[in-house]
Amino acid sequence: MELKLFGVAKDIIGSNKLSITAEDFATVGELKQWLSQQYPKLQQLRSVAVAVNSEYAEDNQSLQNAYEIALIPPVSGG
Amino acid sequence: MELKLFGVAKDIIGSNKLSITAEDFATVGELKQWLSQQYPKLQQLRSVAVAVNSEYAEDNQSLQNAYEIALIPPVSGG
Amino acid sequence: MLIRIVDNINLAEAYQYLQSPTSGAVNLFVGTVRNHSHGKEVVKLVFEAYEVMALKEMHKIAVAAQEKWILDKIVMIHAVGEKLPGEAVVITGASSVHRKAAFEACEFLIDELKKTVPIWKHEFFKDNSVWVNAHP
Amino acid sequence: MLIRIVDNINLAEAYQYLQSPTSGAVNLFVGTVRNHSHGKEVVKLVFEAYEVMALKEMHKIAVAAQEKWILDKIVMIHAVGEKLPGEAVVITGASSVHRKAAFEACEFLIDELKKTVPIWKHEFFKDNSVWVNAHP
Repeated sequence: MELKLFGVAKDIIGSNKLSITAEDFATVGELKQWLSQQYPKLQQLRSVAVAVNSEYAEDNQSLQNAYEIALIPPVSGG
Repeated sequence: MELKLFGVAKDIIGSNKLSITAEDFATVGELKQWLSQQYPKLQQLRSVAVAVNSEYAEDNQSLQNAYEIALIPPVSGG
Repeated sequence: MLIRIVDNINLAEAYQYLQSPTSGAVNLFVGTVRNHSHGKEVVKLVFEAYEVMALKEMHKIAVAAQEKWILDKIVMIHAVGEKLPGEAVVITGASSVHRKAAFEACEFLIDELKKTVPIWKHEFFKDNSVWVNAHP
Repeated sequence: MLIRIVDNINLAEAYQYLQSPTSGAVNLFVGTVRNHSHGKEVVKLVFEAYEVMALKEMHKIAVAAQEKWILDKIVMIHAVGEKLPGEAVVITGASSVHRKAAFEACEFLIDELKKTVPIWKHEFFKDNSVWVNAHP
């Protein structure tokens, strides 16, 4: 499955997407933990959220039924 | 001298101007008093102000040096 | 500041004037003719202005806004003559570095305009007409 | 409601949508590119959106505004891509019978948009660039 990357997260990880195996992670929180270990610069951000199926997801949310996952660094629209 | 009339005051007095002799009135207040006697319907308005030289004038203001006088019924722009 | 009494409101002109590379925020208020007032169908409005004084009073309001907020530019434009439901009758607007000042100033401009600027609204219904606000 | 991610902001289109004969008030906010930020000269901004999610989040904000105020229409339009100083990047707007609701709703729309909508601003100076807000 593809993890969509935007903004500064795209720069840190060096691509606009990352292949992940959703089954490797029970929850959103586990995915976030793994990402911040793989890409320590993510820890320097003001915040990192995950969107599952294009909705903000809580850390305890499952990744089962996820068909679209995205990493959401601090937004700065407007 | 010409007293300029607008809005409902124009309708009450029946013209868009009225000839007055500014010297007959020591102050704005005296002019207002005379007008409300001549045109009692003016008394039914929410307010009536006078502008001297296109500035709002207080009742105690003199009409000497007035080159333009207007009656200002309640405004309703916007 | 752009302060005008016009026959027809032009939103694009107001925005062009307000927009500037030093501003990050533009707020625009447009007052339009409603098709209903006090439960009755409005056919048209006719606006009349004591133009020389209205421009002076609008100028005073704009200066007061500049004293209260740090603004780039200010617009106050009021239409006169006959206006039909849906048509624009007034624009106020302000531009500033940050948005809070633009919002607050724009609202101040229209609030004050309604209080002091010598412009009168004649509201026409199917069977009668009234000078708005004239009577208590 | 008119909710869009676009390449170029069109103020006239936003106003046309908001204006209606049942409304007496239209408030429009336009966010524009400033030529300075943090004391440095801004060369350009580049906006990036997670479009499907951004539209959903804008829709939620518009619905929340409709629950808080009685509004006729709501507009939220955000641009993506490269924008130069002076250019418009976002419009929010609301129309209502009376002006207070239009002002309050329009400000709510832009305040909330900045908090939750997944859009990112890449600010380019002469010698470097930053993703706005990214770091504490």
